[in-house]
Amino acid sequence: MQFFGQNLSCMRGERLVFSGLDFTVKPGSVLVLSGNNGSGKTSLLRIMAGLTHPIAGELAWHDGFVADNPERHHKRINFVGHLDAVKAVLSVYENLKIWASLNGGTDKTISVALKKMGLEGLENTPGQYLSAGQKRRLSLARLVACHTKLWLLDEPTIALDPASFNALRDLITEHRNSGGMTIIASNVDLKIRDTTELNLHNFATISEGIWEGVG
Amino acid sequence: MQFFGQNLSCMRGERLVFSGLDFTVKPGSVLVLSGNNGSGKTSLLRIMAGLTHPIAGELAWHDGFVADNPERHHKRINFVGHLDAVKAVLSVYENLKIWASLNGGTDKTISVALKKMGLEGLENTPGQYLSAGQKRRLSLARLVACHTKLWLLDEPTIALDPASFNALRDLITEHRNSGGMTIIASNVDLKIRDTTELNLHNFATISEGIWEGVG
Amino acid sequence: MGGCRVKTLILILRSEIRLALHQIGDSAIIVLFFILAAVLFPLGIGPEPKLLPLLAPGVIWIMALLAAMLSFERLFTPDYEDGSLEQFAICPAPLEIIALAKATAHWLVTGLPLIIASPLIAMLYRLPDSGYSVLLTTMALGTPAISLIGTAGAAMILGARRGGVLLSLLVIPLMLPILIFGAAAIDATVSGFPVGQHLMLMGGFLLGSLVITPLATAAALRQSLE
Amino acid sequence: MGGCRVKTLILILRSEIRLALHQIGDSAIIVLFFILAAVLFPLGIGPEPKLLPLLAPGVIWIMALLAAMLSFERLFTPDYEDGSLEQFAICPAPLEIIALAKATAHWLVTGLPLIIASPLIAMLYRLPDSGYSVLLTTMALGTPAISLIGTAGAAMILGARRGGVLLSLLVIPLMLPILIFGAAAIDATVSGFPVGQHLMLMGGFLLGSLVITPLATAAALRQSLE
Amino acid sequence: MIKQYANPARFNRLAGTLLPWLAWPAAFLILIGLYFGLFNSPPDYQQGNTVRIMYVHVPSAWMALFIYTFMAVSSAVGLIWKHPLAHLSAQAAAPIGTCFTFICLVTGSLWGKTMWGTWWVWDARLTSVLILFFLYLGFIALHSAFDNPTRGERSSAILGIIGFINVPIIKFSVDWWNTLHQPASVLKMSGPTIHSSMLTPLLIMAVGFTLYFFSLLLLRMKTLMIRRRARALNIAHIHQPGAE
Ligand code: HEM
Ligand SMILES: Nc1ncnc2c1ncn2[C@@H]1O[C@H](COP(=O)(O)OP(=O)(O)OP(=O)(O)O)[C@@H](O)[C@H]1O
Ligand SMILES: Nc1ncnc2c1ncn2[C@@H]1O[C@H](COP(=O)(O)OP(=O)(O)OP(=O)(O)O)[C@@H](O)[C@H]1O
Ligand SMILES: [Mg+2]
Ligand SMILES: [Mg+2]
Repeated sequence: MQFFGQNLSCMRGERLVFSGLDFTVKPGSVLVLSGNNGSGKTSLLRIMAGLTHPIAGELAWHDGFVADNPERHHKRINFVGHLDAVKAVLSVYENLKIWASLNGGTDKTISVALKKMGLEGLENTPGQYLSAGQKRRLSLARLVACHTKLWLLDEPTIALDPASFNALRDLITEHRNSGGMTIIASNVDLKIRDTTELNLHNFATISEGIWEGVG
Repeated sequence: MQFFGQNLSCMRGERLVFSGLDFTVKPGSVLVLSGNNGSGKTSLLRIMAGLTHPIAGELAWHDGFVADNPERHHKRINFVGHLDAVKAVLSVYENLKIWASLNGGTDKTISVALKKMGLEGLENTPGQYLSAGQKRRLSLARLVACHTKLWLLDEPTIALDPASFNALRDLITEHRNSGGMTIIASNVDLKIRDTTELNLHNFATISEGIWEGVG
Repeated sequence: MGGCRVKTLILILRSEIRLALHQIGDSAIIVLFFILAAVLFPLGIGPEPKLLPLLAPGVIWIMALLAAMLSFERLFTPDYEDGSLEQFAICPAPLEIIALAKATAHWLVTGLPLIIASPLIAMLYRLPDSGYSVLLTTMALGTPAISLIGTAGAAMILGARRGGVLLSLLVIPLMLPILIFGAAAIDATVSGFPVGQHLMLMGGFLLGSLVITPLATAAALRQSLE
Repeated sequence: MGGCRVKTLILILRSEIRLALHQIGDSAIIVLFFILAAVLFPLGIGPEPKLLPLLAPGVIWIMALLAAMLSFERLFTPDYEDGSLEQFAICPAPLEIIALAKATAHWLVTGLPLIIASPLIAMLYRLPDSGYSVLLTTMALGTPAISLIGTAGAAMILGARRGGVLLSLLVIPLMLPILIFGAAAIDATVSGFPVGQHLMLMGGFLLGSLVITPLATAAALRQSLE
Repeated sequence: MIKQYANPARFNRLAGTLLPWLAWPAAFLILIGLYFGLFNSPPDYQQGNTVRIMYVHVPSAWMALFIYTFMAVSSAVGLIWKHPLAHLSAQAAAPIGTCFTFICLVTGSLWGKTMWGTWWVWDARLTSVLILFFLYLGFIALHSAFDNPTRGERSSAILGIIGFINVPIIKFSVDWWNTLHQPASVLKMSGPTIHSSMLTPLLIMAVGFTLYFFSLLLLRMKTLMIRRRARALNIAHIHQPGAE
């Protein structure tokens, strides 16, 4: 089992952000995407999630291309982006329940998730009453509530206090120990051992994009 | 010249978040607000900016209460919150220009600001093409574009890459050296020397609020 | 596979309806708006008792359209802005199902109350008794189509940030047939003409939108996340 | 001090207009709805040539009012959601000025196109020639008041779950006098009666809203940030 | 003094004590008023027995205006002094005012059908009362449209204050415009111009309605306060800091 990308190129707006990028993640490994602001970490992560499409290159699992079977890919991933997907009127429990039930989570995994992210006691609190860090924790709780092979995390530590930061680190360690894969875009050092780094800076291209040479 | 608060209490929804809080900032000092997620850092910062009102207590400058002359207070502060106030269709330059011209900034301070936050070359890029960190830098550029006495920063390092992180630190150091005051709510260690810490945990209260004893 | 999709549909529908129930007052607001807007005509035109019944079909249909238009804006924007849309896009259920669930929920919250309120307005305008059954039938055929088309439009508006503002101009013209046939059918029945053809056209239109719009909506949603 | 405020007003106005020009499609929707709804109306009634001129004043005013409703929702929400509103609230210029600038920009982008489109609809409805000048005068007096009141309403619903429909429910009752006098003035002039009193009432209403609504808008904006 | 009773718990107790002293007299006065109005007062020389609608129509019209005024004042107090009880009283009064306005509209229509031969005319008085009705509904709708109760009450308070403009318009519409509706004969500067055999039951009804309003108001405020407390208790534990 492995997840890899070959010769990926990404275009945002009219600009070529990176090109010729390859990567591979194996069970138990943690891949950290680094690079300056604007180097394309978020873009790459969204490509991996299947939200955006690369203008060139392919994403694949050991058993086939993502493009050929996007539903299978979606069953295997969990994505925590900048936005928390927390509904103001629904309670913490109800919020988690929506995503868990769509992705095959159960009541049991939900309660484990709430516990691991320190949200017990807040189950019945409406989303609107949460602080920035509490929302983020709820968003991270999805990782536990619906179990998947591959986690895609975009700056997951934003707004977390030190205790939750450690909780997240433990979560990732546990995930990798059970053979899960993790890809993290972060500017903050997560203090996880044995990570592979992918510096997007190395794939940056200065290009005028497809309109090059026109006019 | 100093800015201080006395006996501040804050209520969010129906809950008393903190009470009896005092603080003082003097020229050249940096006050760091710390505390767990949900302890009220953001709430306190918004009170200081005059966006929210405390249910008890007073904010004041050496020369009078904030409540008596809010416009003077607004002339003295700069607030960078969670939201970046970046308009998708306006260019980086135009975005900065709006806030600068409303707060007495000039074309010159704008270009200095863009330079300090590493945004040169992006002047004509529309806001929608910016990455998370670039948006944040644009939002921080306001600090330089319009010069004020007091900076209020809510988790300013979110999404910044190491280079910008350093740029921000230099900015704050420069600001304090020229007699400015800074108040920062952050869960991340900013590595600035000689800061005063205010842990909101110490002012936490469990209270039923005003409806106690009804029914 | 099919069974699994129906399950997803029901899941999302349930969560949408739960959200709507938290906001049950919203349906009441739509009905109130509908009535308020209908009251405008006698105010503007002068309440000539002979004129009002003539206006009834047109007014009811325009107001239903407008009430719906006003509610589409909020259909996907909250999901888009809070990140729920991303999560929908990467959950194993296809976006088409989610689009269909959204349209159904919208119809339950907006279309159904409009249908229920329409006889009231017809009464205010003194629509002849013979018109009521056709009024209800056309509303029942027309409002789901409005919800479906509007859902597609709402999804396109999300992507419009990327430059395609004009797309949203398409929605109104697309709904035009509903309005024309809906009003014409009521008119016809009141004047004693047969309405079968009108109703069949409306039914066909509804079926057509049921097939096409979920695809269009899903495509637009996907596009909005790129 | 005063000069400084005028400068602020102009500054914000300029940036608002620049933003509006980037999103010119939004005003197009409003004018399109105005025209479509007005065109559609005769379809619902059957185009009896005698009836149409009678309806003209009322229909023009009602459709203008309703079309404006489509535009208020987006007046402050983007600023609210991207944090610009916070920045406006803490910049040294008072929020009242910002409210006024927003209303002015809204009028330029929405009210003005509606005024320009109104003779077109009057022509469709065969409004007698004598009515046009009064039509334009009432539109010129009424649309700014609509913009002002709508701005206040838009500020009140920031953060509410239901946008446009709720907003309309709040502001239409407050705008009814405009509709009533606007339509009555055109009616009167076509029938050969004097219209001075109607126009004066409309002018008074405009002045009143010019004084009150910026205060209300600013208050509502301030508390939306709490 | 005001501060003292504006404490929710104390106010709650006070309301409990006051309630029976308001509710019973209200019921009593309304019964008496109805008896006098319906059986023991002269028929009008013009209108005959239909005039008896007046004993419900007029007091409910007054209440509609009075309650809106009450709401606007409460809203202003709430916004200026930020006292939650003021907002609460506006919130509690709104549905009651809506009902009285509705009764005024319905009885007016019934009366209009017999007197003017039509349920409804678009004259200034009638239209402005209809606007009042929509303003009440708008107030309630706005209040409940927010997830955050504080936002809801402040926003609707602003609407309540703006909408107050309509109250004098209703009151003086009969003088300012040529309307079909009857001008004031009781509440006017020069004193009432109505015979005492009609005036007395009218006033009894008016006092009865007022007391009825205040008892309902207190009752609703008590309920709302308890609901608020339940919510407050529900979220009081949010502060239990999470992951440590
Ligand atoms: C739906 C229709 C009607 C509405 C909305 C309405 C509304 C009102 C209102 C708001 C008042 C209180 C005015 C004040 O305090 O000065 C009032 C009073 C009154 N109305 Fe009506 N009314 C309606 C129909 C009628 C009709 C048909 C009649 C009888 C012909 C009538 C007779 C009166 C009388 C006698 C008063 C008392 C005036 C006074 O003595 O102060 N109303 N109405
Ligand atoms: N809009 C709101 N309505 C009601 N309560 C709120 C609201 N926002 C926050 N709260 C509550 O107020 C408390 C303080 O929130 P605040 O956002 O100030 O915390 P914080 O210290 O900034 O936390 P974080 O580190 O997560 O950003 C939290 O417990 C939260 O539940
Ligand atoms: N919606 C968009 N449209 C067009 N271009 C975009 C868009 N979003 C980002 N870009 C551009 O693509 C590049 C990569 O952006 P991306 O968000 O992937 O960077 P990032 O590495 O995540 O940066 P950060 O550390 O700031 O989050 C940036 O240079 C940015 O200007
Ligand atoms: Mg990023
Ligand atoms: Mg915070």
